[in-house]
Amino acid sequence: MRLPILAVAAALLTASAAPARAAEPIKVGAILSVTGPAAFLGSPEARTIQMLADDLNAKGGILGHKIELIIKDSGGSPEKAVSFAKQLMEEDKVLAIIGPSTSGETMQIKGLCEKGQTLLLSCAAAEVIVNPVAKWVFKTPQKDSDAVLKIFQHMKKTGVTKIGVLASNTGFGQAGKEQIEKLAPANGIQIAASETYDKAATDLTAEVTKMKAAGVQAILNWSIEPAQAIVIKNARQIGLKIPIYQSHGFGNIQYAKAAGAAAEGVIFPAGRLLVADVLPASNPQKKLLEAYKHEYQAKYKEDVSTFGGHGYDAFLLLTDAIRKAHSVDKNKVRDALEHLTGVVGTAGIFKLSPTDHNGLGIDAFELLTVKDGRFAVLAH
Amino acid sequence: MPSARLRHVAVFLAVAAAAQLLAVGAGKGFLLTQLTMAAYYALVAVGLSLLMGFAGQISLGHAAFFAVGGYASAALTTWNLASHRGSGLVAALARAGLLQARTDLYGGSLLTVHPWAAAVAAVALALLLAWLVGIPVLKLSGHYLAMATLGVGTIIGSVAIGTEALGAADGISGVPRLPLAFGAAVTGDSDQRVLNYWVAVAILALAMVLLLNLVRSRVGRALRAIHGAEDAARAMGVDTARLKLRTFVLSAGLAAVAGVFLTHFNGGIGPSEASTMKSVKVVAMVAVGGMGSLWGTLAVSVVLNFLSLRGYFGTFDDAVFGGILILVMLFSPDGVLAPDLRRSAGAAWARLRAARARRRAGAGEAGEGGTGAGEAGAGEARDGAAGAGGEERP
Amino acid sequence: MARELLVQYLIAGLTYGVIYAVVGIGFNIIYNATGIINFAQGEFVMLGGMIAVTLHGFLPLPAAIAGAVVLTMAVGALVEMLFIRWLVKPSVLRMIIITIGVSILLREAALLLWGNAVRALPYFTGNEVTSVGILGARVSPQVLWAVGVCLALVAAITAWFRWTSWGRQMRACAANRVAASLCGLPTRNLVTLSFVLSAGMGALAGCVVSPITQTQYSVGAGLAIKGFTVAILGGLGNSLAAVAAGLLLGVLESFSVSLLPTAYKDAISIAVLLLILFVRPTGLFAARLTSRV
Amino acid sequence: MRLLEVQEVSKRFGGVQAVNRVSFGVDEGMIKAVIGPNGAGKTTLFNLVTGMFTPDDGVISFAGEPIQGLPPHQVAARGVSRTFQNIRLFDRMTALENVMVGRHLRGRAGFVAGMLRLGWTRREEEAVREKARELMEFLGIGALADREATSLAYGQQRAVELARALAADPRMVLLDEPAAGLNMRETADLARLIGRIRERGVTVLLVEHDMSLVMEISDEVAVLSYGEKIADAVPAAVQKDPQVVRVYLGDEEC
Repeated sequence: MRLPILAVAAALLTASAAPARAAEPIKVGAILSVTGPAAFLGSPEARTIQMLADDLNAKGGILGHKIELIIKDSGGSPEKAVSFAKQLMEEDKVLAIIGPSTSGETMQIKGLCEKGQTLLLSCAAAEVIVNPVAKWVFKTPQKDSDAVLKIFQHMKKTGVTKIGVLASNTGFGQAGKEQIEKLAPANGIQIAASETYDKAATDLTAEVTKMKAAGVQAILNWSIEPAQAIVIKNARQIGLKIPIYQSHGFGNIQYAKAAGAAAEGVIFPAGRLLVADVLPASNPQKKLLEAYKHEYQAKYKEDVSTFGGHGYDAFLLLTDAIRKAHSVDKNKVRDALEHLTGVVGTAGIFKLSPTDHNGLGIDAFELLTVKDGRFAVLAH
Repeated sequence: MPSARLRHVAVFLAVAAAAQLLAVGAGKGFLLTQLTMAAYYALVAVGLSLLMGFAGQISLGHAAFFAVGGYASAALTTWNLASHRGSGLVAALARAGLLQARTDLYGGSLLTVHPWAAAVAAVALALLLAWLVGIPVLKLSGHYLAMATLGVGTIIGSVAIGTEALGAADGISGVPRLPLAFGAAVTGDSDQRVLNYWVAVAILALAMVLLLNLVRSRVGRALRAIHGAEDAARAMGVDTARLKLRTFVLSAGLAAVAGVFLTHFNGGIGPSEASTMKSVKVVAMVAVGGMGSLWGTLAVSVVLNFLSLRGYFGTFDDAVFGGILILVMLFSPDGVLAPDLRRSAGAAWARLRAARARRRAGAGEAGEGGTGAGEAGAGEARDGAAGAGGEERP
Repeated sequence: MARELLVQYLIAGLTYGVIYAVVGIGFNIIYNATGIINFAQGEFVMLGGMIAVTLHGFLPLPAAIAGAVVLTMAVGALVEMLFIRWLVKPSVLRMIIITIGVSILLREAALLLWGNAVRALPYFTGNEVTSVGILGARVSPQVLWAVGVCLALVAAITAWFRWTSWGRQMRACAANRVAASLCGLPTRNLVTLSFVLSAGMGALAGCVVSPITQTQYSVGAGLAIKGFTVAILGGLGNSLAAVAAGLLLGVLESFSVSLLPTAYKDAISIAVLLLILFVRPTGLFAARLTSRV
Repeated sequence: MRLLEVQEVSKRFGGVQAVNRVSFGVDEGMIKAVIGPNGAGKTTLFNLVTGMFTPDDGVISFAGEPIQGLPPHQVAARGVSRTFQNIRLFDRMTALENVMVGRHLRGRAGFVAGMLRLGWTRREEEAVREKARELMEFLGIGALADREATSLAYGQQRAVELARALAADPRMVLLDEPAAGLNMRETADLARLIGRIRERGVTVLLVEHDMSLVMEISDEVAVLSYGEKIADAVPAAVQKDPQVVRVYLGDEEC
């Protein structure tokens, strides 16, 4: 009795599935640390790509396919990133994975994506992600080394030669510190003191006192946590009046606000997202940056940050590559991605190649400063 | 009665086999990946269950021993000695077969410590550390013990995240496979997924057999005595300090073994494995599984870890653990699979069956039959792999 | 080391130290009344700061702080009534686990409520760059506020226990709960009161340090570990010893930075504390062990 | 031969001198009682002998060897076993398992052997179980073997404690108020039982308040008052000692 009904049901199912196959959604995975210690990164990234995917789907998707976004919250734990990466590749058979947010997690799954031949568009900064180049692994944030060089250029210009380095004990902090130590000698910079602090630090008076004791001409702090604001405050409070440089991790107005008056005059390299309003109209990024900024802030009622921009760029590069490849075949998309040039993103204008899976140069950075509680382009 | 114990292990293996067949049969073989990971984490919990449930000693830093095993093994197997090929020591190690030449992701040539040599060294290191730490720590009790173990965990975690040789915040990646026989290996490669699932299940089953034996032995009895009344146990000639220390070392060793295997399975390890939250989660799983119930701990640990590793709790991962922890501790402090709870569940089942039987037959005779069936039901509940306990705490 | 640097490190250490001390005393107040170590203690500090920042959106600073303290006290009372009050003779292990669970839940609730944004109250006097000179070192006036308020809190709580009737009752309850209840003291309410008090203390401390340290949903756990360490080191239940231990830990951390890589700051300070604990298992300042069981 | 020899032993807690320069001896095969008013230091003396406390001063020797300062399990290993004034049975264990713990010292199986469940450990377990059962039969509680120990009636719990104390075949057993809480019939049974324990070759040292029991079964009685020994002789002599009579009947506050 039951058998015929089942058969009919099955026939109906296959029948209804058949036309749907033509517009089968493109599955895109994302492993982001939406919560946990790196939530500063993952949370805006997740919101941004969700927003972009919704926009795209509302417009009818891409090549007739909708995007099906599967976001996994790793909480910043590498073992979860590994678990999710396998799940997304083997189970959901995604075309690409956006993320992870931190370089530690990215490095844990770099090999997996390479073996599983799945595109990985990391939102983490460390250079080891794309150097050496792995066939399937890309990243969207600017290079640490370029950020460091941009800062060193300014130091040279202002005659700073002896600096103190502070970095948090995160992948971002440590990768930056490594680049600073590597590039300093060639740029005539002497590192008189170098310290790592806990990412959850709430007071760094002792650390900046150590900088003071070392008699440095400037402090360079490399981190992505709230501690960035604390460093500046503590330094000013112990009466240190020397210039303070920050990394591109300072690219969230929250930190400048948190440091209040102490943030005035802080110098840091960043993409142009934060100063979109004041860019000249001729700037090729201006339109995209303003659009992103206004949409994000209207939708989520929070300030846009450069980290969300990394997610933006990852999504943008992926969809551009699909369009260019005119296919959803992963090999074709990968090949197209590897040869994308002139893509205007939030971090800069991407120029990817088989030897450069990041595609951003030092010109992606602008030196910014804090003036009257707002980000401003540093006057040359 | 060894047969009861072995029967439980057999049920466990049968459930594992059924899970595999169901998963693979339904075309969802990928589920085994996270089951494998969950099994290794369960090994940590089972080891802690021995310490907490039987010896009555809390450890709020147990994840650290998992991390010591994982990190030591990862560090040794990724430390490239190729540039030291000329040195006498390296050459001697190579001759002794303790080194392994391989290539990395980009084709570069590596000379690293052989995974098995590293694994043995890693577990030995964890045992040594647990022993050294355990001597002073286990002299403390109550809140002081909790603080000391928390402190030890924090120190190890902070060394993991602060040491560049251990990859600092990034942890270590690129850990090679741990070769077994006939080309098989402990690895995350999907073509060896089923095999790795069984490796994890086998290790867990072996650990369970050993621990169940131990719990029923002279030593296990003495441990339970320590839990019950330490001064009386000492008066009976039980060297409580020594037993506690050995139990601590044993449970740390199990955690380290899990760390070694999972690190090879994942191909890397990160500092989150040594975090306090991780240790707290292990304690949570032991508590929820029922203090002194090895099977309960195993079941709860596999299920919760599996769900967590699949991202089932989304951004509420920690909240779910916190909630479960409180609910269980408030309403069933002996764990959700505690014997009395199981007994009452069995009794409820029996009543239900009896009532149904009575309704169906409408005679007093059927009522009796129903009770009999109910008892069988309770027996089933006891023997089911998930709920099987009772054995270790008669 | 130059004198001003020495003073600078010392003051930095005292700043950490008073916060640890306040959290440590919070542990002690509850421990004395109940024998429970409340791992959610750090969350009270977090809640104080977060609520005050929110209230400051539409209230003047003193009112916002007062409101935050009162609301956090209410949370403390709620925690006690929901999770502690009705348990009969819970084991140490069970209470450790329950309070850890409470701590996780409070943290996650704060995440839902406020998100992961970092907040801070404005400086009570001056702003982020104001500093005053002390013996050649420069210090933010907020540090003086924090140290001052925390020390005043310690003094007030000590006086309260010694000279008020409620305080004496709580000490009686701590010394012998059964005897206290036999004498007709409302031990149950005294336990609630202990949670309210320590929540209020934590909240106030959270408010005064928030301009310096900033506050975020997740800061509680770290503070709880430090506060717990301090309470244990002083000898559980001994509040003045907790203050001494807190200051010691703070200064230890601060000076360890001057000599050693800061990456291991926590590891070093905790290792030193553990060593002390191994040598003196009942705490650094424990009075001769009496027959109190 | 003196089996236990306590010489000039003192112990102080804070401001209280719990035991002050006490000396006494117990001969092998003897039943000796220690009596005295509450707070006289009897239980402290027991705890000193069994290694629970370390004496501030003095020497305690057992079978000719000094044992003061040894941890309790080592004292137990030399053949000294005990019961507790407030019953200290292991909860969540059956009566039989409690008694089996008492035989811990006679077993060898350690962690590795226990985990591997080697053949000889199974035989050892069987022997321990047999011995425990036999002892429980001897004490008339054989039927209670599989009941949870802490759920038993008070008198039965005392009996389980006694069985546990005897399980390791000690040379001497210290009984801390064995008759406390027993009714008259049970006390009479206990008296016979202690006699039979002695017949098994076990020396008995007991602290007891029940004077009739003490006087009936003891070979010697030592009397403590405020931490000091005031008498030590055969029961008849102690009963007549004026100092003892004063301590018990005279100017007491209680």
